[in-house]
Amino acid sequence: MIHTICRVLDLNEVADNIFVLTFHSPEIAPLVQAGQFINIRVADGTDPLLRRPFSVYRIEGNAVQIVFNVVGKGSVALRGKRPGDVLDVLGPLGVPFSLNSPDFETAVLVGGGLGVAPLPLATQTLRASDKRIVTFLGARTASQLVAQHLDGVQVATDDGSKGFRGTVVDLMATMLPSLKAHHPKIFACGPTPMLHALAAVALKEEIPCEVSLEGPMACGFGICQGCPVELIGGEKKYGLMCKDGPTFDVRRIKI
Amino acid sequence: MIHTICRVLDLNEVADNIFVLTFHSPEIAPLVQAGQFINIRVADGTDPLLRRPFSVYRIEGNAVQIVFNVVGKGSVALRGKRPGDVLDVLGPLGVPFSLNSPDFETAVLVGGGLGVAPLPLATQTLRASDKRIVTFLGARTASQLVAQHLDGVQVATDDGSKGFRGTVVDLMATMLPSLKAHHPKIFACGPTPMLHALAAVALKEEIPCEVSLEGPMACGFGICQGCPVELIGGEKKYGLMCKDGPTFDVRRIKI
Amino acid sequence: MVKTSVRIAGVEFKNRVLVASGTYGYGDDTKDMVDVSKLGGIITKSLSLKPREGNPPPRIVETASGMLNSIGLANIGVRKFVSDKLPFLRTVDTAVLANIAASSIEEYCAVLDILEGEDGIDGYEINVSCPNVREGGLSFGTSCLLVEEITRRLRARTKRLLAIKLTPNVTHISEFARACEAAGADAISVINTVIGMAVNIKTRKPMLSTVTGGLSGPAIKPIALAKVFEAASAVKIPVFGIGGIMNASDAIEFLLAGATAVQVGTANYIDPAAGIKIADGIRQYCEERGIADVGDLVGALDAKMEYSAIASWL
Amino acid sequence: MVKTSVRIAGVEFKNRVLVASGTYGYGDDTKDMVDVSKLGGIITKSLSLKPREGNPPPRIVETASGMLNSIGLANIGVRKFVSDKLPFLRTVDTAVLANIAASSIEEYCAVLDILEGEDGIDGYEINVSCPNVREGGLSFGTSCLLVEEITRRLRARTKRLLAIKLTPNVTHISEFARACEAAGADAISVINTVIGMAVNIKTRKPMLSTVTGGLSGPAIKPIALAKVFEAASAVKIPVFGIGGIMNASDAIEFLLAGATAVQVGTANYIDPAAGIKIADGIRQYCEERGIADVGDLVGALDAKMEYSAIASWL
Ligand SMILES: Cc1cc2nc3c(=O)[nH]c(=O)nc-3n(C[C@H](O)[C@H](O)[C@H](O)COP(=O)(O)OP(=O)(O)OC[C@H]3O[C@@H](n4cnc5c(N)ncnc54)[C@H](O)[C@@H]3O)c2cc1C
Ligand SMILES: Cc1cc2nc3c(=O)[nH]c(=O)nc-3n(C[C@H](O)[C@H](O)[C@H](O)COP(=O)(O)OP(=O)(O)OC[C@H]3O[C@@H](n4cnc5c(N)ncnc54)[C@H](O)[C@@H]3O)c2cc1C
Ligand SMILES: Cc1cc2nc3c(=O)[nH]c(=O)nc-3n(C[C@H](O)[C@H](O)[C@H](O)COP(=O)(O)O)c2cc1C
Ligand SMILES: Cc1cc2nc3c(=O)[nH]c(=O)nc-3n(C[C@H](O)[C@H](O)[C@H](O)COP(=O)(O)O)c2cc1C
Ligand code: FES
Ligand code: FES
Repeated sequence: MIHTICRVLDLNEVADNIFVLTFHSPEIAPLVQAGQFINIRVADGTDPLLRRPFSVYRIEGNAVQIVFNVVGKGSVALRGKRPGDVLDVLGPLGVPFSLNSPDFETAVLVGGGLGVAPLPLATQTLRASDKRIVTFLGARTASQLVAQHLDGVQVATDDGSKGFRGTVVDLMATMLPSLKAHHPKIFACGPTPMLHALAAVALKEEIPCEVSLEGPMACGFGICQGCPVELIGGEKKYGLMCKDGPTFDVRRIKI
Repeated sequence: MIHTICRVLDLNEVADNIFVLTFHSPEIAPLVQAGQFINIRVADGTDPLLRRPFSVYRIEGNAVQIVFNVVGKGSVALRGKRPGDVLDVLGPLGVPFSLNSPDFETAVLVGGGLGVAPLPLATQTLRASDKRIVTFLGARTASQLVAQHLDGVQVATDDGSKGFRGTVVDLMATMLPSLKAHHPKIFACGPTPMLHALAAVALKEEIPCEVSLEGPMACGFGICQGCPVELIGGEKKYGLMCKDGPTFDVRRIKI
Repeated sequence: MVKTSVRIAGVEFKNRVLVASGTYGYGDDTKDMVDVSKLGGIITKSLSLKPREGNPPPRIVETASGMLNSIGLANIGVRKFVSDKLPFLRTVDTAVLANIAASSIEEYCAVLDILEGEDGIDGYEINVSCPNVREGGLSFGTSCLLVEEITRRLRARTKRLLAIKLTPNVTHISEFARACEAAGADAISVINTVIGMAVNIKTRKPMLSTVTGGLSGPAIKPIALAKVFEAASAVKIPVFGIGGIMNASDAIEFLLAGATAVQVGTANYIDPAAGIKIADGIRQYCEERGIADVGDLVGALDAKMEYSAIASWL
Repeated sequence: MVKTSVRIAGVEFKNRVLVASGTYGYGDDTKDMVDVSKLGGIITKSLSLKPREGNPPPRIVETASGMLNSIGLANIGVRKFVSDKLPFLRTVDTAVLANIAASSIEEYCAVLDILEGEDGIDGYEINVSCPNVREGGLSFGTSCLLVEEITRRLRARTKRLLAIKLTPNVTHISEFARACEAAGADAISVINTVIGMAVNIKTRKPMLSTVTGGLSGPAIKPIALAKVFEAASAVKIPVFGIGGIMNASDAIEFLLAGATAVQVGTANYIDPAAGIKIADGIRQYCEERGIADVGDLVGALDAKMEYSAIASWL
């Protein structure tokens, strides 16, 4: 974990109300692994008070990128950043996806809404390996899709404005039979209800699956105990989303 | 009093850490009289929470100007405004200088530091009358002087970097004898210690004198009782800076 | 069409958003700018028997998402209120509650008696956060017995709506709520300001002339919500929820926590029309969700547990 | 050279800024990033006799300039602390206070006894904001008698620094301060979190699984300052000032109000080095003003009046 003051390089809208922020950090860039996050102090002053965690979207040299949509005061403040502004960043934080574990040959990347955030970096990593990649993206509607920097993308939209009409989990389920032959492992991120449904499928089909969770955090590095995740089995009842996660094997947690 | 959402037209640094903000308000511009102030919501969100009062610096058509220096969170937020940004403004507020009262022929305008703020608008008004104007400005140092849009300016700086070395009150005092012949009345604004010294001189020399006060305000329009000014004589002990002032005849108040 | 009005002790409030005492003067300062008749009700600045000059400056200071005040209940006195302010309030088509402050039980009674003789007043809100001269200046509001006594004495003198405004600066506000209910109060107002302080590190002086003052604004909203939840769980009489309400979302939190209506204070300084906008926002929220009556939100918190004095491990 | 150190009950603190309990874990989470030996002291997360899993999610929510928490004192238990965490703390060259939480007086004693057997601990801070099983879960911290009893019982068992951490959720914190002093406490810590609540208006559910929780951060700074001023005016023993301290200016306000030292809590979440920066900022403030000893600031408030329980007209 490193605490640095970085410079904003760029901010642009990549989809409807969805922005990619790029900042320069030679300290953090080389350390980040797919699935990890950074904790940003979005504004000076005391409101918003706490940092906001964001998955790392992409790394290019010393440039780090996040993708976010504007929902509340923190993201509103981020949207106001301009090239040259300073950015107070803590990171990288959390446990990455186990992308180079030997237990799979085909990485099945699944992103619901902005759950796509960690997938491009995962793709960057996987490309350097001999694993195959298939990607399933879900969004409410076509205008909210962020589908760049991914491989083998198939799309589902709730309103059917693009690709499969329905949830990304339903879409993936239809393809599973054809995937099962190639030792798949699912790496997913998205809203809790989606991850819940996804986990059910993965467990039933006995496909290894890691999900990246989201929830309230105060510190992001393990000192406040504010981010419990209920564990299954083991003697501890709760793990910490920020320290033991945000990525978890679905067999280990209650979603 | 009008509550309007205006557009910022311009912001520029006119002296060291001192900025002039211009916004468009056809509602407020025609109503403002010299010595009145406006109450600006400098930022959304809850911190800073209260509006910040600012004397009106100048009016040009529908453009209203204030001048401010950056000291704390409110002025920091104001400095961040850009042309086109919206500005939430309440005003005009308070009692103006009595510039067209018959009790004087020569207006002696005295500004200490940013106390210069209301003087250019006062000058605009006085020019339209047959009154004479002399102006005394004080500043810590030359780089903090804001001397535009004024008539007959004489300068005092604490460090002597420009004009008279010393306080603006001392400077004015040296000129009083020559002024007394021309039925002077003093209109002053500045830090409380300066106004205190100035009032002493005015009372001793029996020259009519109005000062514009500064102090904490919550509402700015008389409903919180948060801005008492101790009155001399009369049955009421306190007046309200925002409603009975900010301009007061020095004979009526304890500074 | 969403039903926004509510009756409390026979008084009809056209909506559930009032302006809080001391944050809207006597209702007349903004008349050329705001249509105050659109408010659910107006609560006057606290009225004492004699006019009060109030505390010396500085009386206010901003804090993080809040403000401290030490006005000292500067007010024109009940008689001047009746002669100079009440005539205007009578012309305003909304509920008017006169807030009363005093330094003895007799003074509370005397002020109320004067107002009882006047029409145009729908009821009273009693500010018990006042020093009791007899007890060496200890606040009435921190003594359950005194609050109950004040309530009983005033109840006996009026049939109008009688609300007691409680201070949050006590260990268990529910005890005070029950005392008010037992003594016949029609409602309680929760909360008054929280005791706080700020220091100027350059001058080493307190930021307020009285050293400590009352904290208000968004900073105290979580505290006020907890107090409203505690009080509303303890009594059947309506609770006016107060504390840091800046927008409709804040107000709805109070309704869900058990407030029958809300009062807007500090927000008025930032926007004199805040109360009207908040009332409108609540109506919209209900419209969007097909809620027929704003009252359906009151106490509709979806929580597994009732409020309990059991302080969980903090 | 400004003197920054201070001795309290025989314990040398190299500066007057400690990290508050529950906001710095057991001191080891940030060791690869922050030189914790630069802190005036480290106070551990509250330790109970048995490990505690803590409350279900959600445990935290942000509020205006503050945050609510309901961690439920999740901690590894005193024995695991001794075996897994204390060895590291022994290697850190700064004062270490073990914070103790319990649900019975016996448990407080048992935890302390276990720690008494270990070196590397300079003293104890007792968290009395815990439910007392015997009293049906009512917080120890709201009963003056119980706080005095806990203090006396623990005082008899240790010669190490004994500080009692008081809750602000009481009417007169000065009474509790005096009770601690009378029972032999070496210091008091003021304040723990303020009870608060927040509601999600979309789901109608409380933002915390326990409905209410503890408010911390800049929002409570004015409240904490008033409580510190009240407590410090009532006793001679040192007061640790706590509540919303984000920078050196905030910390200096607490020293001027009467705190002998301060504790930094929520600020650590935003900047794990906050405490060190604040200690440095205090030193600079003194340097610029030619103040030889940071201690010269303690209680140096330039106020006409002492703290009085007399609530001025609010
Ligand atoms: C590990 C991790 C990774 C993350 N990665 C990303 C990412 O890559 N991209 C991304 O965009 N976000 C990400 N997030 C979420 C992000 O941290 C912020 O939570 C998000 O940006 C919203 O913050 P905000 O301040 O804008 O909104 P907030 O002001 O914090 O509000 C959050 C939401 O709650 C709502 N809300 C607030 N108060 C209330 C109330 N009283 N009642 C009802 N609703 C309320 C707001 O309207 C808003 O929709 C991640 C979170 C975690 C934990
Ligand atoms: C009628 C009237 C007219 C005015 N006209 C003008 C004008 O024309 N131009 C102008 O620039 N200003 C004017 N002001 C002042 C202006 O309203 C603001 O007060 C000023 O801009 C500072 O606000 P701020 O938010 O930037 O600083 P704040 O954050 O409010 O702080 C104000 C000052 O107090 C200091 N401070 C804050 N907290 C503490 C503490 N705990 N200890 C020690 N010091 C502290 C800050 O560092 C800062 O120097 C006027 C005020 C009034 C009442
Ligand atoms: C400047 C000021 C003056 C106040 N005066 C009174 C008063 O005279 N009587 C009273 O009962 N409450 C008074 N209050 C308390 C408010 O009515 C309200 O209870 C408190 O401010 C909390 O609400 P808020 O956070 O919305 O402001 C005052 C509050 C402020 C800020
Ligand atoms: C998430 C969190 C956990 C806390 N845990 C404890 C604890 O275990 N024991 C304790 O005595 N205080 C605990 N506290 C209270 C703090 O030590 C401190 O008293 C309080 O947060 C006020 O200070 P602050 O505003 O600087 O955070 C906790 C506070 C927070 C925010
Ligand atoms: S967010 Fe603090 S422990 Fe996880
Ligand atoms: S600032 Fe509110 S009355 Fe003057």
